[in-house]
Amino acid sequence: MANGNKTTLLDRFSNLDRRVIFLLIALAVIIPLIVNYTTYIPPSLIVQTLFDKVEDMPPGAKILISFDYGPSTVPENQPMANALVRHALEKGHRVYLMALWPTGARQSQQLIEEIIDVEYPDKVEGEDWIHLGYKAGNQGLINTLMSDVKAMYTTDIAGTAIDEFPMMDGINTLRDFDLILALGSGFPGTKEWVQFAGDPGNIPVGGGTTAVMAPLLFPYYPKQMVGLMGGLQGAAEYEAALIERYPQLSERSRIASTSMGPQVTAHLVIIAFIIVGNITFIFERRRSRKY
Amino acid sequence: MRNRTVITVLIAATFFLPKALWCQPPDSSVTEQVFVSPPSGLNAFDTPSDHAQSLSLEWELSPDDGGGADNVTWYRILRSESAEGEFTVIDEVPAGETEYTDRGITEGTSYYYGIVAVAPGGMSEMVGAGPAVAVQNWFSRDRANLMVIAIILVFAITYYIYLSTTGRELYIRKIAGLEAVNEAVGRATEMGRPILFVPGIQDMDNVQTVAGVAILGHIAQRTATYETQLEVPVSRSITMSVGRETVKQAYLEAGRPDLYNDDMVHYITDEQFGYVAAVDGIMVREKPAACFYLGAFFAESLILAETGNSIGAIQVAGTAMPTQLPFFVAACDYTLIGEELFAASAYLTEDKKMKGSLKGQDAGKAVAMLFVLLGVGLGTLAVITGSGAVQSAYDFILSFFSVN
Amino acid sequence: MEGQPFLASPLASAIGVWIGAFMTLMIFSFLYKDNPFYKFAEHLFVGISAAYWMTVAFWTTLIPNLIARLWPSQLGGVLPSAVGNQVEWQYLIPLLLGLILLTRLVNRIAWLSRWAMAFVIGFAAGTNFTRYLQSDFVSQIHNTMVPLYEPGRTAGVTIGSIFSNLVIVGGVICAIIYFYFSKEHKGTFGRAARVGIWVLMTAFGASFGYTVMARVSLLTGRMRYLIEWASGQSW
Amino acid sequence: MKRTIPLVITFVVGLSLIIAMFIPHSPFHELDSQFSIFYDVIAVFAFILGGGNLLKVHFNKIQNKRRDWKYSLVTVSAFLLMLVAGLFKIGVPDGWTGDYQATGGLFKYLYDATFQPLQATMFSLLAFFVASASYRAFRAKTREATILLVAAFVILLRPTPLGYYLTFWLPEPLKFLHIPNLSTWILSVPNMAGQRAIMIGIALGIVSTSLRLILGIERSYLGSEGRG
Repeated sequence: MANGNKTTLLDRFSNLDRRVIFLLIALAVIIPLIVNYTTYIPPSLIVQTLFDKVEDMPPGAKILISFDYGPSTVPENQPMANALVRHALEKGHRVYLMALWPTGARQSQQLIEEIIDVEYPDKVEGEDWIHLGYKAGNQGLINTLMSDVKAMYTTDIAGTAIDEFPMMDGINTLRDFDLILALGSGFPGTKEWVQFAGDPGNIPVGGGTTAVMAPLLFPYYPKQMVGLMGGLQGAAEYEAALIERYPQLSERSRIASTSMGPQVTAHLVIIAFIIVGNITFIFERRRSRKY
Repeated sequence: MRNRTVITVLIAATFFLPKALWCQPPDSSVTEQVFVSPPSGLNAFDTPSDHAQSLSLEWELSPDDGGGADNVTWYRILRSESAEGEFTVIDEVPAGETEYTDRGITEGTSYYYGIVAVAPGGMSEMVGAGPAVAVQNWFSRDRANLMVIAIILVFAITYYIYLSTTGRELYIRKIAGLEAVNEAVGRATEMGRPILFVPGIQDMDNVQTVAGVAILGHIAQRTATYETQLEVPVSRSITMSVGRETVKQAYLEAGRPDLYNDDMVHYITDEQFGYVAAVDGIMVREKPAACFYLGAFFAESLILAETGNSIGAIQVAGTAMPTQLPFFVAACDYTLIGEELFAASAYLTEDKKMKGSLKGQDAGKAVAMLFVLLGVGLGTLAVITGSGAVQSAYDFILSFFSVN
Repeated sequence: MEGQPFLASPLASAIGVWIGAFMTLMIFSFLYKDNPFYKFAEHLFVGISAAYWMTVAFWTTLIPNLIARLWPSQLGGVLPSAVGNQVEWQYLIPLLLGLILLTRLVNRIAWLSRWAMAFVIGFAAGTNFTRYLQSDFVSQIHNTMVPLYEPGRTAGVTIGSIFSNLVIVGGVICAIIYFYFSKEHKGTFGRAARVGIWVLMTAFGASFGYTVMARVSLLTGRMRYLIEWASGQSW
Repeated sequence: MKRTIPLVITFVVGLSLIIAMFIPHSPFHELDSQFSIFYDVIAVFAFILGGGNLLKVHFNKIQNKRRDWKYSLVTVSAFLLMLVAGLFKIGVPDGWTGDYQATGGLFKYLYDATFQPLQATMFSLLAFFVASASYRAFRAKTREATILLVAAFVILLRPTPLGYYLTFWLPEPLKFLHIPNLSTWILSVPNMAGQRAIMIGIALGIVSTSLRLILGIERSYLGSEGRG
């Protein structure tokens, strides 16, 4: 009797109607979207060390953030930039925004308008943050900045002479920055910052790249990079670390986390099905051996 | 095949141009004298191996770049169409560079160039060169290595094709997916259900489609012999034309031209997902006993294979799209992986020359493995021993396989 | 020309959202089973998309790349920028080949269409030969020729990086051996080929798993569209 | 005659494209791009063939009242509507000289309302199919299947909290087995090796097939000599 019941259950699983799978996948995506579920993704070591690096520097540290990407990778790169800038400003660091890509300057401008102006109106341009803008030259630009920042950036993006900004005092070469954060999606990007600034100048370099690029950069960690966010997931992990330390940000800083919600549930459903499939398979094999 | 040499004239004379021409940094005081030595030995010449698209510049670093006063920040490059004419700034390159390629030129025009070293607060005198003229070259020297590799491969393949015609029997291993082709046709015949063949969603300008259609010819011979229904929906009309020729020929060779009709191979739409929507519809309504997916596939691969699976068809897939192979391997009964797709028509036709070309491909693989091992060995040895000779051997072999 | 055209008005766009939402639901209904709604959407999609690509080809290829090169002066009403162009007579060749392709419609001379096909096949062979030789054969060999041991360049545990390099080189060699056709896979050679299959299977499993994220993103996008429609946000 | 001329055309076109790669001088330099345009033009004529075939198949269905013939009416009318909207630039604000895809035109409207959602939805079906394929295919039936399963499983765990909590407790010397680290390693080492070998093999297959086509050894696409 008991045996009979077990067999029917096994049969049900080995001939599982795939529409059951479809239904569960649909629910796994729809429900998180409707309830606006954000998941807590524990930061991986490589993201946590990046967070710790920003967190452990004394307030007032000079952080250069380079925007080396364009519109097509905004869904991945922009959440990283948002999280990093929020973190730096919360902590009281000074933020210098620049770009190796012409399209990158537009993204940093967007960040200023959407994040800094709205959430940190008391932060002063020129004292707490500055937008240096884009300059041509790719890795050659990095090279030049290694010897003279003000030779290349004679003004900020709006054309104001660079010496009028108090936060530029004492910035002569890239070595004067405490940390370089490079957000990239290709060439030139994070890798060039490691090769042309981090390695020769012994300057801490961290940042984030798209998921596609990330595997190429992992080998640089931990010797040549202080940490790295890979793709949307990396951004979500950084947001998680950020919210844990600064709970007041939990309402605002969760772009990456909300996009990750359906991802996590859908992945878990698929994983569950793989496990069920294998258990079914093991029982099936046992049964076929019996007879 | 020698390059037409370009007359390159070095002008030793230095041009003294008004400083205003070089847009002074706004706040630097003009009175302050900064001494920077100019770079030397500027050479302007036609870029070799190109289609008159650019001119090249070379120079030696200013003594103050990396030495001396060490105050050079960048070099400013200027150009003019006459020796005395007005030089305009075309670009700036960071200190330490000794080369520049000017792509903003017109074929046949003579250009004169100048270069100055720039330091904070001042700049050097200008050094000039020219005239240089861009011409079309007859041989791409930077692709000479590719040519050698191409010749090796072409030679290997044609050599084995030749060898196969001399009567030597060549061994070809079994390819699991291909053994299944005949089995699948047989099963469809038994069940009295049709066979579906999808030659990918690309046009005949993709060699994968050509390979897929060649296999279609073989399958069509079988369906003609067994009188099994064959359905070939396509998403490109040239593929449709070629597919029809191929299937018609197969039915003719099988002695059943009466069974052939043009509508076996029919066009649906060029749109990837529109095509998939329609093929999915065909699958669930006509329930083919066997589905073949042989050609170039993109994201639609898994949609097709999962629908085919749901109707219980035997599925044989083959593609050289590395991104889609995982899905076919997971969802189909047999998958021809990459190169196996191209081997298939040789294998199926039992044609000696075709088999010879497979043997030639294997020779190519041997070359690939040999050079990988050689490169890795030399590279490792160079690091361990630190020997200059080994290092240069390693560099040579690397440059032989570089494609820039 | 007074006001904006109807098809650009908010009402038209709201209607568009509703049509789009119904289309989305009709396609999703296929997951349950084949049904008249799916059949309708499928047949509509085929008709619309075939005409779409035909129109795109007409306006982006036929007019600018053929007519504008052979009879530029005739195009004043459609493509004024082409009017002054030089006539490029070599474009009679594709015109001829294109017309030849249409001989398929006439049974008696249908064989002529093979000339056009032969051109296409020759084009395929020539371009594919060089492209694959360059970017797949030569550069992949180049990328694999790395020293097993690189002090200073690779980070982390050195033994780990040597091991990884060995796996890459060994994996590439074994997987190439798997593709060997003219030698029986037995003995040492066969064992290497077997390792080669394992490497390929690892690659397939990993790519499969890695792609899931992108596919779920697509579904998330569709579901967002439906939720915004159902809640009235998008119209 | 019926096969010789095509074989000669294929030979000449294929060979000259290969040679052109090494000659940056005119006329070889432009050969690749010129032939590409030639090919595109031929493909436009092919559309006439394709569209004609589509109409023929569906008209046949309608005429003979075959199964689902009513749906063929949908295809035919959608096809004609879209074609007329596009070729005659119906509703395009700037008339004949305007962009055929301009906002306000019927073509663009139909694209946005039908084509775009249909396409995106078909594409998104993949999310369901990756799930059903995983359930069926990732079973430890053979050694090969087990490897496939394990690699996919590790990578699938990566973006979930599960991937972290399963292995975060591992001691330092075993940290490389931590799921985020292990998945990165699988992607960048064995995965890369496999992909490279596949690419090298494919390249050889294509080089060899191209050569067979150019030399006329592979000629099934040409159909018959027709003996008359």
